[in-house]
Amino acid sequence: MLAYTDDEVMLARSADDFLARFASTKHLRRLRDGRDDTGFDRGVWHEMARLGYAGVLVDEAHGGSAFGHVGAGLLCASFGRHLSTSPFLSSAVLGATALRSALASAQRCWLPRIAEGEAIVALAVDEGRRHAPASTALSAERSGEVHVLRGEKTLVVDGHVADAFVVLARTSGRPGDAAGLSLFLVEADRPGVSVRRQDMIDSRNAARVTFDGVRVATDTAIGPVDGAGPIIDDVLDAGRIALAAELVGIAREAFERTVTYLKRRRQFGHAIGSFQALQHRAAQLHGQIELAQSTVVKAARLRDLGDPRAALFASVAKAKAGDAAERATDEAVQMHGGIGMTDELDVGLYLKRARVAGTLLGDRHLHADRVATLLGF
Amino acid sequence: MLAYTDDEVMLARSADDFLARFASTKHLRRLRDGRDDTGFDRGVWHEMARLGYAGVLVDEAHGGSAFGHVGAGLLCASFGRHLSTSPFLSSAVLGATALRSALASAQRCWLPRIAEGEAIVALAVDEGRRHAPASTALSAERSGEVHVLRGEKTLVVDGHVADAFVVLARTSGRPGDAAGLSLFLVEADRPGVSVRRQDMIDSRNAARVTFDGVRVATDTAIGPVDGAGPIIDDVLDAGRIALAAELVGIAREAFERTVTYLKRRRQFGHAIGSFQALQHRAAQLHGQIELAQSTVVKAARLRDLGDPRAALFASVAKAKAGDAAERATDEAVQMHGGIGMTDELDVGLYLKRARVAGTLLGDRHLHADRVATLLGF
Amino acid sequence: MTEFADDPQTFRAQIRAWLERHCPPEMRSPAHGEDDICWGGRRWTFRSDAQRQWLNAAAAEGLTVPGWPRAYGGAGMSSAQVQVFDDEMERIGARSPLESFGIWMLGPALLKFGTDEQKRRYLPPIARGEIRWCQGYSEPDAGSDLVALRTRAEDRGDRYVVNGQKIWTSYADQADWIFCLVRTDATAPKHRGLSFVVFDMHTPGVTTRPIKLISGKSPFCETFFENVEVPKANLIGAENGGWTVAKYLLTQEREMIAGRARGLHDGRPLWQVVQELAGDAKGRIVDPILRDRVARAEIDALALTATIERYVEDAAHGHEIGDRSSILKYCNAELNQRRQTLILEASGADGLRWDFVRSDGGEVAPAWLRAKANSIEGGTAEVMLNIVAKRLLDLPAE
Amino acid sequence: MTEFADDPQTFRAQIRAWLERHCPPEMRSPAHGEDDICWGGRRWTFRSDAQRQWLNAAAAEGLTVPGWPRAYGGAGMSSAQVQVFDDEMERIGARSPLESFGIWMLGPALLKFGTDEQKRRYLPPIARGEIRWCQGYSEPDAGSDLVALRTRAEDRGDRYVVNGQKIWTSYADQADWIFCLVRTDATAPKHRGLSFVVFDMHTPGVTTRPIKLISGKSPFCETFFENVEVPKANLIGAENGGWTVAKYLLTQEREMIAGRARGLHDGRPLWQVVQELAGDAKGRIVDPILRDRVARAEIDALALTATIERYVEDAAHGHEIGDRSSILKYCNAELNQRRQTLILEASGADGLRWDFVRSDGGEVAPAWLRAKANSIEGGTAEVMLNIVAKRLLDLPAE
Repeated sequence: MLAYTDDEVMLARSADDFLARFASTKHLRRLRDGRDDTGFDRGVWHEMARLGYAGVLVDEAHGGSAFGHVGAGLLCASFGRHLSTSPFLSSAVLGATALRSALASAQRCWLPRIAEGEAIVALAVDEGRRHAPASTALSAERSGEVHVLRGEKTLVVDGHVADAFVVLARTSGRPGDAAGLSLFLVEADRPGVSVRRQDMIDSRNAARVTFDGVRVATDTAIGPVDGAGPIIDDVLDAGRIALAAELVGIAREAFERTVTYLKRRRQFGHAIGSFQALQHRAAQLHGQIELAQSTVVKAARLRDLGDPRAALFASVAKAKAGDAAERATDEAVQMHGGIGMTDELDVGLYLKRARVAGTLLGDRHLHADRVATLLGF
Repeated sequence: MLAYTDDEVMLARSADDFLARFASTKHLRRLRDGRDDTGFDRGVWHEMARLGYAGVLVDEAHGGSAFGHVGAGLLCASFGRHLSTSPFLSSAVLGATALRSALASAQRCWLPRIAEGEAIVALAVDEGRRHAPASTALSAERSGEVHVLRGEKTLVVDGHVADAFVVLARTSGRPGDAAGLSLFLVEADRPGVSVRRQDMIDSRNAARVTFDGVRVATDTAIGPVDGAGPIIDDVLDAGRIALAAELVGIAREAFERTVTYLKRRRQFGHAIGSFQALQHRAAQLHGQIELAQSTVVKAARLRDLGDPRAALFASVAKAKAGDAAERATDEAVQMHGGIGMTDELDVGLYLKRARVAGTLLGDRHLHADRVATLLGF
Repeated sequence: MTEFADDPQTFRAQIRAWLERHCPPEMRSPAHGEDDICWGGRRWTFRSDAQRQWLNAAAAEGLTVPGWPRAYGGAGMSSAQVQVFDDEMERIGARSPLESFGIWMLGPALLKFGTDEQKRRYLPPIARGEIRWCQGYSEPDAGSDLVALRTRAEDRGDRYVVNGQKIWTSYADQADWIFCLVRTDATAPKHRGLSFVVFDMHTPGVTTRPIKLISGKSPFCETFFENVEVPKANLIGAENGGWTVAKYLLTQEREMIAGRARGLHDGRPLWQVVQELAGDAKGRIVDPILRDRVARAEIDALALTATIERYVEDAAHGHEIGDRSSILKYCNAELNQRRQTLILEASGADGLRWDFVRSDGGEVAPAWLRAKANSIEGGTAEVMLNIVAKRLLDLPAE
Repeated sequence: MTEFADDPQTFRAQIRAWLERHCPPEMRSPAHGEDDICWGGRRWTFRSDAQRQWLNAAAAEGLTVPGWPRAYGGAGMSSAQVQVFDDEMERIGARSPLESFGIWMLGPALLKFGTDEQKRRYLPPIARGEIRWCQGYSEPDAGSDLVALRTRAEDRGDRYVVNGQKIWTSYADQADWIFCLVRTDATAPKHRGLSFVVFDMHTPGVTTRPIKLISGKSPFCETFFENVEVPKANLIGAENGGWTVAKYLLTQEREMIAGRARGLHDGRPLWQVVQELAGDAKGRIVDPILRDRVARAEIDALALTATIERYVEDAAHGHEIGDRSSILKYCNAELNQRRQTLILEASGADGLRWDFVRSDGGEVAPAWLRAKANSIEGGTAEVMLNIVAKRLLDLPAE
């Protein structure tokens, strides 16, 4: 169940080739240093859509490629290795997963456009410093046939280029209550929506989005109003598995570059990779990355199979992959020595992205807590 | 302030010589394998008393040597190195410190006998699995001129050979309240006191002591009835510093034996101490032991000077020394390899004592929590 | 013997039905201590009727060694079928009917390196639990470094005469036969002069002495050989080719220790054990720091289990586990040490008493102490890391 | 200049009074960033009048370098007196009036190895903040391994001609003079052909290029020498004896980095910073896991501080810190990295933005990234551990 099918292996290979050519660290640097407004290359994203990436979680009836979560995970691992930027996480994973619970008309309207890379639908969930969906304060008050949204979201990935937002809102109860939450689909050009891009250390897209009395029709609700809890968990877990897969890709690439450096760099008359203390640290790290990778495949497979343990493994994978990526990138800097501290080398780019991806949708501490809760202790 | 005086250095040296001859691991094994009822050698303890060890915290007016906490710490470090057994912790540290807050008549009665090694006064504080003085449930109800004690204490060090107990009892409030606690001095032969020795992994003395309606005169209270909190903290901190000092002694001895072994043992054609991975682990451990030692000296000095930061440093020292001893003894087993797992080698004795001393009067987790509380966060 | 179906679903149903009928109810709970394990052998005394019935029923079907060929006492199952069998055993919590070094180690080595005669002679008695084996590898000055072995076997025509000492021979005092590495060419460099031989522990000149560990009594012994005569027919593989057999066997051992984690712990999830010791009425572990550490250990346990699953699947697809077993061995040892330490800490002062046992009968202090050896026995943690660094990562020697 | 009393209590009172009068109120708060530090030098622009007054007042009394002899611009204090001075500075939260590589590193080396003329020429301008120095040690292929240095100085009679490249020369683009290690004998083995020279950065042939770090702009530069002419009078110590000077200086640097922790962080206790970011109304850090990790970091910080105190006292009693500075350097780097990571985590998503600053003005993400270098610069963590293993524990080389 954890081994890859031939189709999956092919998908991963072709993604690796494509990203190496069109969405590598070189391209990330170009976007960063040019202070690019979009934050990714739209042409490349369209090409990725043509290859089926954007529709990976969209069923074929809506024009998707339906590669599933294992496929999405393989793509994310490649994104991690190349530090590719695209609206994959926001739109192809989070947006698409959320929309699958929307009204049929909304699905017909948005899913094909997501799959074609024509529309970007971003998830607006966090409000404070910590990922804590139950703490949602952004309110959606019913007023006749509409709901009125008031509040602010932060760290909305691709928020400043989104065509629409899936917004987590409170329709009853108080911040802190797990119940009383709803999801609404809000087009970015609705009056009252304002967006400000945030300057993140990973040079990726994120935005602060303010909803100042935004009126949306009640039928834009995704799932039951006041009872969107299970859908929210499901959407977030899809994103967590994708991020975990990306983190393993980051960890593996940072680690492999480090091992290569250890073999090449000489000091005190020897390749530094021959020093046993470094060898043991590298060996431990290798083991941790292997373990992390297994959790990601397992989580994705369970989810594709509709197995209820998928939620547990989403947290296991997010925690373990976050940990592995943090250690791998920290060690990459340390083992590269002074040169690893320079912006000229890519190591720092991996370090920064690992930290952001590790924090998004809950860091390893939050997910350790969730694992305890889900297991029941 | 942290350097030792000449007197202190001399005390440490003479203790080392004495203990190597009369209270070493060899003697511990003899007591253990012979299932000795007393658990230490009374003759040796009298000799230690003659050398001034038993009266280390007893003022000269009561026949003590008044070496203070730095002196006590030096002795404890030696006890740790040699794994010497004696009622030092229970009687000379905990019992004596508690009695210094008793009525003058009680001090006159007990302190000289403690200092001479004639009487053993043990502290009865814990009731459950965790060290948690505030959870005390053992009750002392007032009835005219007496208090009636009902309840059970566990892990009473030297409980089965004690002539008297300093018992932590609840005189008001409920288990969990920090207030409402009192200390009573209870002679071991009072009706209703029963003692059962516990079989500890460190082969040292500990007992379960039951108080079944034990009547004690109200003037046996140490410190104010219902308000003994500050005295309790003070007594416990004296014990914590002593244990921390012992733990550093354990860590250092286990570490030095390991380093010696690393230099001697050959594998794959080299002394294993030449393998860099082991060198780095040894170097890190050495640093941690150095750090732990500094906290112990600092805590003892501050206490001798009456500095209010002594409480903070008692917890810092207990946490840090417990951690260092745990790591040092774990590594001692691992680095000795298979032979380190055999009972024949002393390494296992250090491992076990480190765990017990690390747990007594609060483990490193409890003391990390206390550090946070004392610093105010 | 039952004819098992090729079709996976029918096969699973067959196994399920067979287990339902033959596995005694008493054998459907995890083994807690030595007394619950059936090791077999000439001198074996069954702990219960159920234990005897269970062994006999399993042996009759070849299910003590389901993957071995039927000709040698096995059930001839494919690795996928063995997986199903293991799953079904686990589902009903069945104990293994027979544990033995013969099954884990000598068997695979014989299947690979033995002559047909050797296989026919040694394998079926292993499968039936009739002969109990021990292994003689380590020596006092050759632990991780087997190249330093000094036990020598002198050539006397049709037999060898063996002199020397082994250490860490588990259950040597209860075993019937031993397989061991001896030096047959004292002049050959390093591992080139080693041979792999087997012989009866009753042979004159063999003596054993149990080793006491820091955790108490142990199955380990020192084993002494004084002019022990061993027929040359008892040589497995080529003379002076013992290193090849031994290396293969060490990998088997690591896979066994790492992969199936047999014997390392009692199989209950850590969190349940800690919950009983330190949980509140609702089952929440009260101390948040302890709860967090248990959660992290569970994450790593789930990650390790998934990794084993992945590697085993890989192997079924033709990509052998090989040196990757060192990762599993290393992580498994570390994880069980964390497990036992957390259980010890959750037990607080109680855990520091020799006589304290958990509500489910599990020992605390002895298990914690015993676990310290996990990162030493069967290849130290350091050796595992060396293997990963050198063979998997291809890092250079100095 | 003030005549300081020998009697400790009078001395402390004098210092206290002097500080009260001369340390401007604006200089009595910790430095938060580069802009708050006074480095001095020909091209220095004071950030404020207070900064200028404070430097001038201190320099006039020799208090920028209180332990140096008065003849060379210091105050001639004993180490016990310097300790009192430091304590009193800390008590009022006073910033150092002048930071410089001249004070920390070149000065001690000159005091030990310089001729009297060299001391008179170079030390007073350092003490007065008139000449700013940088150091040229590392080269692209010689980081931890200084023996591999390749910058060469050819003998041309009364002068050397220097060619080569240095890296990690802090503030090379703003410094007036450089002290550096060059190879004066290309045929001598390893470190035997190295010499320690000083020269003006305005000498023709010297160019610098700033290095951008993962944390953003940095004080580090690459420095290139092309036929740079250096008079032989600028040689410190013996020709080909540079290694002795450099080794002494490296120890100084480690003690400085480790012992006084200057510049590593802003001096506020970690717990206060985290409390502001993640504490409730009563000041309790809400997340118990974060609170526990902060507590452990504080324990280690207190332990390290106590160890520095102990070693410094030892040194006052004649037992030099020596190689023990490697322990301090190692632990200090590790501790600051933990500190910055905990602050980053306490900042949550905010900490991942370049533009987020703490309420006290401290940076979060850049400080976290910058701290990654703590275990590399001034001797890597690995080199520190090697020193401890080999020199303090006397473990054998392979």
